[in-house]
Amino acid sequence: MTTYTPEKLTRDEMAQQVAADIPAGAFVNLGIGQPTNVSNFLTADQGVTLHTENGMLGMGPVATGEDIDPDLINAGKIPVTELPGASFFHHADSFAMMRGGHLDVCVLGAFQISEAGDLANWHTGAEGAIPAVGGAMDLAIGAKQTWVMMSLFTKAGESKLVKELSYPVTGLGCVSRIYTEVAVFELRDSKVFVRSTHGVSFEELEARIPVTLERA
Amino acid sequence: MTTYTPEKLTRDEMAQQVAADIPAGAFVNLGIGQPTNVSNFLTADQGVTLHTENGMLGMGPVATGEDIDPDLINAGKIPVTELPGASFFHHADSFAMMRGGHLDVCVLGAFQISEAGDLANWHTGAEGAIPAVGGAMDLAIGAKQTWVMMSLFTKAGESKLVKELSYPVTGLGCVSRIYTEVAVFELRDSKVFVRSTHGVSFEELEARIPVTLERA
Amino acid sequence: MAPRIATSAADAVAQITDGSTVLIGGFGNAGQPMELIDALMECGATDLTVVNNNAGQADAGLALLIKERRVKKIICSFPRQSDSWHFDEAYRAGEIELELVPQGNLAERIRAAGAGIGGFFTPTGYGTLLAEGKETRVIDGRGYVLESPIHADFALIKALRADSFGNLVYRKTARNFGPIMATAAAQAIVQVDEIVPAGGIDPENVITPGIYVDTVVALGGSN
Amino acid sequence: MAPRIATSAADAVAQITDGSTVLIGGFGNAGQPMELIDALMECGATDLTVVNNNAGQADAGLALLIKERRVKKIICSFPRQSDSWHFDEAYRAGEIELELVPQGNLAERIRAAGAGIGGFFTPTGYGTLLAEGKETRVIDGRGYVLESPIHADFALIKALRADSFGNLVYRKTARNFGPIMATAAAQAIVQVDEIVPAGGIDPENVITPGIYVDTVVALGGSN
Repeated sequence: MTTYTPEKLTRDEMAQQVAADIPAGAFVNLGIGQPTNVSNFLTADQGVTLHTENGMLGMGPVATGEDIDPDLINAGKIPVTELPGASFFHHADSFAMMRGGHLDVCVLGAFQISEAGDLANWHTGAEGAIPAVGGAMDLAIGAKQTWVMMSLFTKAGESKLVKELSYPVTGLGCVSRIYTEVAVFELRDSKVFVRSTHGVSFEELEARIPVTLERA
Repeated sequence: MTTYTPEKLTRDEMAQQVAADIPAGAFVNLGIGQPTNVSNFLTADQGVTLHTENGMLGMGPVATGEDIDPDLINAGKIPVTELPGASFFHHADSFAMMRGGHLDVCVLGAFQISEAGDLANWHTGAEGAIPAVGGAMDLAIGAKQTWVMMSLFTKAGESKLVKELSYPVTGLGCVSRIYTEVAVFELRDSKVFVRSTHGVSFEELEARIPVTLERA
Repeated sequence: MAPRIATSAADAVAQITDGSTVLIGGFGNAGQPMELIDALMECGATDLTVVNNNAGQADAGLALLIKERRVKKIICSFPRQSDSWHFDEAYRAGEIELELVPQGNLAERIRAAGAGIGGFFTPTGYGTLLAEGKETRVIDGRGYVLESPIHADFALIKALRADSFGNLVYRKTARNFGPIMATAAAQAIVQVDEIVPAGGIDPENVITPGIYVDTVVALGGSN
Repeated sequence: MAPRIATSAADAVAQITDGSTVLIGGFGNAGQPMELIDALMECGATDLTVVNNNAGQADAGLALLIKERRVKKIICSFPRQSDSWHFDEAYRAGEIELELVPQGNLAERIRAAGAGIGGFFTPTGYGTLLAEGKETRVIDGRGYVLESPIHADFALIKALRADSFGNLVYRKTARNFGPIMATAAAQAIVQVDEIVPAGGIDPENVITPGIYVDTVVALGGSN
């Protein structure tokens, strides 16, 4: 059933929804930007272990004050803390962990997503732009599930959920869930299911998005 | 110059010659069997570090009495000791170290060696024989230099140094030096140089070996 | 997820079913998960594909599994030993399939499975019988063979110590295949001497991160 | 061979010559061998190919090497940052060549060089711009790109501590690229806080075995 709430989701509410959906005991990588906020809504009961691709499992909250250690940072180069049961490893081992499908969930931002689950989030393809990829392509295809958090529309009002990508691809067919301020989508069997809408009706959404939507 | 001594080398003398030729500070893997004996003739001054492919650098002498520890063995499954500055690592890292060309010298036994330096030492190819390779192929092609210790002739009196292998190959073009009881050979530039003879003359050796020999 | 703490070796291996591919750690007796292998023997699973450096020794562990014809295929580097009589007999009778792999390729293929690598070019074995039928390529003047990953359903591993998150440390040369096998199996089952609380292993010294470990059983130890 | 103990960062990098390929460790500031990079700046070597995760930040270290046009080519995953103005300028002027590599492929290519692997099939980047011109293959239904090893003449690495045999331990996420870069360079040059006698690092906890380390310089440390 596609559920409905009258208000758009705030960024915190989006993060809260993602956090609630992460299975207990999961190993999770939260991408730079909005996805990082998800960690603030994970509960201790969930027993989620955070991975950072620069070589650590068991990452704790952002470090403050005297806990700041320049040798202990996350992929966004922000000082963080370590939790009991943490482990450190080198870059090849860290990306082997990702590429080998050992992480349960990875949460990323996106420029565009196609109905087939193709992800674009590394490069606008704009003339003169300097390309930079970092770990985006590894993250996109590495985890068992790749989820995206984004606003559904560009500033110009265009849907970021599209039939086919116009931006350069990061990974093919990798996205299975999309969290936006107006709707949550599940992508499976080459179809786009609308799990919930927020501040818009299913029909309004259908009218603004160039892909066929299914009720969940 | 090809040197000469009137007596054949004993096994210990062969091991002593190999040991003396190992450069100071080298990282060395000594194969199972005769090559293991080389370690008894390495001097502390040489500062040679021994590698064992089951995951250790800095291997010490064979363990005896109370020093025997079932978790500390060499590739021949013999209990050994560890020296200060040793390190342990897993099998993929250990063979990466070999395959990546980080060991200076590896010393092996052989069934046959061709004049091109092809090595046969893993399989007789005999009907009904159960094949087993272990680390032989990794060792053969891994080190910067692969040296062989063997008796030069089979029990039937045939030369093990041949034009072309009749036994199944272990590694192509990998052997650069051969220590035998009657001669020491250096293989380079597709030629076989006789560094020394022991109990036989260069001419007698030429008569018994089916490859062209060069004076060193 | 924190690993399941099994109550016994039998409990630890209870999920292994007929037809499974099982990686078994150890080099010689060092790192050999003998109690888990014995439990596998007792649990009755058959039609197994086993990956181990050897093919069983004397009248114990893997050799008994082979004796009882529970292993349809073995992938190993060194099956022939003075005391590998059960393998020898099964092999000569045509009752076990052997895939012989150079030891370093065996290790790298296991690592590749855990690391999501689809295949790799290795110089080991190039030009030999063990490369027959495999794709080869000369790269920068050197010959290489294309080798594929070895994925498995289960890994049976012996480590020294686990914490409650499944982080592992090993002991000396008993480490050998354990860390890579843990990464290549859908389910890694580990016997340890002891389990300590989270925080009981220095994060700098963890050899196998707990993410790779599914089941742990503490059996005490001789060390 | 025990590594050479250099007397200063300048002494440590003295052998680096024009045209060298240099791996530089670090992710952000963690593990960045800043003193060695500064010494490389001072030693005058030019026409360098540099491999690093980034392409220099602000007005220090690698950014200055790029500013002075001493780097002809950079292989990295993330050149564009808010403070990468020297790279941006050189790149827009066509005065530096960029080979952009996904971070995990960068790490695996460095590891492959150290491990004697001639090439490997990776799923990362398949179907993207960064796979253009590269061999691809579908294996068991999944797309892969063939990537090649990155060999280097030198690696500049920061570790926490070395023993006199060159065995290294790192500190927390400053480990990052150090261990794999040490394996992939003909000469690994390492700055550490301190050098301890052989036996001063537990063999179980060594992260980089001394076989990979050629030159060590102790510079004290802030920790």
